Amino acid sequence: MAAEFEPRIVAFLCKWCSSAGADLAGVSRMEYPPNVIPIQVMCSGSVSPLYVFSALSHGADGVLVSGCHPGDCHYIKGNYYARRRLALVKKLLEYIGLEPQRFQMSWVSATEGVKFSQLIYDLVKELKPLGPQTKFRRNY
Amino acid sequence: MMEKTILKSSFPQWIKSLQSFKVFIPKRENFGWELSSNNQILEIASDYTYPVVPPKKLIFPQEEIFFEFEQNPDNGIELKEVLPEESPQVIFGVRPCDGRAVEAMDLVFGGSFEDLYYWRRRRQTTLVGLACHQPPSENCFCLSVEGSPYSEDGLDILLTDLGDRYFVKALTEKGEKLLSEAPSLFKEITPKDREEKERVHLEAQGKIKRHLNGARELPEKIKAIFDSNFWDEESSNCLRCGICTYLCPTCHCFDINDETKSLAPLRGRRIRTWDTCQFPDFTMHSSGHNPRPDRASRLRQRLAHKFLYFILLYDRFQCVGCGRCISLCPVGIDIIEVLTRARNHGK
Amino acid sequence: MVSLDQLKEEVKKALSSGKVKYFIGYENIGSGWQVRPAFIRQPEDVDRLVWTPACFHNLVRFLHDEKRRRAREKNPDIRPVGLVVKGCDSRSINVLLQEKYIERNDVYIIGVSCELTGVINITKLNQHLNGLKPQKVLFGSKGTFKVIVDDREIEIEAPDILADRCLECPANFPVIADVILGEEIKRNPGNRYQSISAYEKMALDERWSFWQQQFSRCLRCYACRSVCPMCYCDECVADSIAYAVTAETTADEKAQKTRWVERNPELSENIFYHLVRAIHLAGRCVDCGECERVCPVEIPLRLLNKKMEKEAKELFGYEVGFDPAQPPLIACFRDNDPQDFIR
Amino acid sequence: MVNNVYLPRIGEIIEIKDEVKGARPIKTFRVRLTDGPIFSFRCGQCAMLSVFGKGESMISISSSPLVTDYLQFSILKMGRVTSALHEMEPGNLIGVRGPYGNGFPIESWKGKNLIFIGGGIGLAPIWSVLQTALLQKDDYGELMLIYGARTSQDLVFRSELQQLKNQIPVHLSIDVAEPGWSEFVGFVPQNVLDKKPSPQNAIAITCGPPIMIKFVIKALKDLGFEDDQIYTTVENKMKCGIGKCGRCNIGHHYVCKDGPVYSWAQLKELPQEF
Repeated sequence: MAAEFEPRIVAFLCKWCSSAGADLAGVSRMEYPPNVIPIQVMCSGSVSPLYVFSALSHGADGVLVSGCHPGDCHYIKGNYYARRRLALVKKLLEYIGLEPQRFQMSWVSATEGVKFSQLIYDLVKELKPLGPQTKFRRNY
Repeated sequence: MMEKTILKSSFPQWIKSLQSFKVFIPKRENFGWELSSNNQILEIASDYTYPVVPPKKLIFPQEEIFFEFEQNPDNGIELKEVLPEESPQVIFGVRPCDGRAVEAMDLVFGGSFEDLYYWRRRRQTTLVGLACHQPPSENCFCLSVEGSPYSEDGLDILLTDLGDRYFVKALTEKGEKLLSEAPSLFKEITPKDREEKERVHLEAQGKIKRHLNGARELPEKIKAIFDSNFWDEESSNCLRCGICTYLCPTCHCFDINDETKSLAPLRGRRIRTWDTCQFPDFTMHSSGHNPRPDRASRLRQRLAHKFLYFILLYDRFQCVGCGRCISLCPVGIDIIEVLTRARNHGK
Repeated sequence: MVSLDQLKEEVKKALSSGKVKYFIGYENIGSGWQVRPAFIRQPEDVDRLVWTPACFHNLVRFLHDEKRRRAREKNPDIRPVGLVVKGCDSRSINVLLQEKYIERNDVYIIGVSCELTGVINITKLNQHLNGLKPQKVLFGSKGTFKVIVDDREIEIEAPDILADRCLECPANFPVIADVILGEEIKRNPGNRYQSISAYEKMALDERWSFWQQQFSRCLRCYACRSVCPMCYCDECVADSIAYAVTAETTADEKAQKTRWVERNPELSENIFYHLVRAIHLAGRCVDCGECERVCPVEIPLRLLNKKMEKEAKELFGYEVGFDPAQPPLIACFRDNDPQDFIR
Repeated sequence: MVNNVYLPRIGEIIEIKDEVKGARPIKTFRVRLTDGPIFSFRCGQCAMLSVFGKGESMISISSSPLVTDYLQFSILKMGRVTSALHEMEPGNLIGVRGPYGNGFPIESWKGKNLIFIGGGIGLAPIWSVLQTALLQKDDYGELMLIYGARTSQDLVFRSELQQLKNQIPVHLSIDVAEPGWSEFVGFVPQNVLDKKPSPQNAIAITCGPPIMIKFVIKALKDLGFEDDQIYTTVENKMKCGIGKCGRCNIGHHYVCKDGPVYSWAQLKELPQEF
């Protein structure tokens, strides 16, 4: 029997909140699936749509962008810009025919280790039935 | 050389007999005609004009993988040559201009450095031409560049539509081989067939509306006005897009790039893709210096390549008069008009 | 009705007074009815100008060339460039002003009202004429087009052959101009997002298969980018070397430049290019429809841009190109921007 | 079996020497081919070097064809490929295809005086001719080198130049005065006018930045050199190296195949697109 499909999720995590939240999940020994490839960014507002498209084109099965809750951004407004810009990216990707589950955004604070680990559980659970993402992936 | 006729009603059988070939036949798409190998189409539609993307793409594809490279465990580099598959193909509905274009391209990819990739495909390709009974486009001007609606240059077979049948002229061994796949379908020609064919050819010639007069004088003229501001004025509305060159049946310029699949261990491939003299980065040196820095010099390059340099190199035009660059230019740059004005410039 | 004589007069005035450096309008191609952008440099050349329903080109795009020329020249002539603009085109001037790409006095604008019509779609015209070849295509009276065929005049109701974008146009009258020709006639644009509604309703996989087919045709001739009044970046993800390379650019900077899109025209790279373009035009595209018109393999690019336009409006209440003072769409936010998609 | 012209041979870098450091570094590479002896070539010909994953770059061969153990390339770090080459170490593998281009017609220069005039990295292509002429000294008349760079630290082949001074007249220059510099200060064309090489039975070979070449040619003409006594090399962006990809042309000449070496008599007849 073939091994069960394990989705690979590229997660862009802001340094100040979500990355710290993921660390907290780690140091608190909370278990969550090892499907995430975390990439620390300074702010969710610094995540260019190019990053998202590039992750998908390099074969990510899902992409997550996670930042501080509104009002908590280390740079005051970065996550508000991210929210607006990535809302458009999400609409565009779905319009082209990408499954909505494949691009996600979340707010995870530095104290929300539990939320982070639960989020990853949920994402993996939602992505598994979809199988590998081949639509945007490079053939080569 | 072999001359036959085939009834249009027998045509599908001929296509079906070509089991050992990949067969391309014009298919109508929303954007125009395309050479398609979907095996559903068994005849050439009566209102077929010409394909938007010329047949060059089947011999000189927009993407060609040269080789793959891979770092092996002892840090050596393995190169794996990727050659086009050995699969014979037949292209139906090649207009005489596009056939002449393939012939012009042969000159470029031959010579002292033979291009293996091009010739692999070329040798496996049989070009079945279809004489134009009327110009496929209102901008056709093949007569002005030493072509004609029934030119045989570069083709393996030339078909002429005689209403209920085609006059079939096999021009090469490859062409004759194609007839031999279904010999029973082809009939001996009668004097009437020949007469009718001649009539169709002559009539077609008379229907061509556009002409570029004195094309052979252009090389000298282009040389004479090379440094004049003529080109600035002519290129003022050029958008620097790639339409005129990508869709030109003779334009052959390309780029070579490496694509990496993995950095450690290194794995990737080297590919060739179409490129165009109309893009600013085409000639830009790594230093940022650009010998053709503006639209004027790029328009001049395109026309000088076709009407000066190619003549110096091969004594023929690198333009076959298909008119695609005119019909498709988003801002109406018209090679006939520009060259006509060039000819009269300073007079 | 827009008076061509008046247009010529205005252009002549602007040129002879030396107010503008040169003027860009429309002229006929050869002796036919189709038109192309015309660069008018001398007052006596104004007779080349035409104004017809085939004037679909958005001339604002040529301001990029002018800006680059100025950057190149040592002592550039900085007088404004004159342009003929339609309602949609005028909105793209507003976007360039909003982004401070140009200043208001870089351009002298003669606006023309589309009144009850707009520009035609050539495919629709040809279908309508069913094989007949037009000799002239003109504006008729009150929302019709007049087509001369075989020396005979045919009156066609505008909606029958109007370009799709004109059917969904929210600005048939210039929103910024120095001189305006023609009347301001209110017109109900109907459903502004009509063209995309069918695609929005499709099932996900149906949509994918549609777009897959469209994008796999792309030849990457970049005509869509080249013709776009908003595609003025000196550096584009799609280029091998950016124009931005100068003698001062270091080797390391060049070597480290990320190559986001490979040059091969495979589906993945074509999608990447078009997605980047669509997202970069979100909140900037004025739906002049030029990208779709010039595409040699007819990829329906408007459908992408229109979708972004609709989302900008519905999610953020954002309208493009009506106010040169408003901040760009993604350079601003509201506290209550929707976030129900965020977990 | 037709040779696949696009498939490079694998070369191993056997030696790397820092010529110039700083913001515009130059390194000299010696390369052997892993699958056999190096190809034979003519002075002034080029080779297409690959860094796999980065791409290819056309580089002139600076060693003499009489040296058959290795190919030598002196490379200015300029873009993607040359930057990658500068990162390499001895033992690393690169791709090599060639030789390409026409080369200098040195057979027809036998018995003549050769004046070499170089600027910056432009010494590399003429170094091959110079080395060959030195090895076959009896075949040629007087040799002379006039060479300059922005600063003393930008001169390439510095230790070789010192040795060369024992064999032939070497006139160095730098653009701006520096403490301890005892030779000419000024641009290369000025140095040419200063040293006044005689056009009598002479060939001048010049290579360097386009602006330098332009003024060197003017200086040589002032000194009485005829157009066909002046040789130079041209460079343009190249991809295929074999006259097909269409970008390096000046007029109907493809620099990669029909160049890079031109006499001024030939070059002045071509469009000045380089």
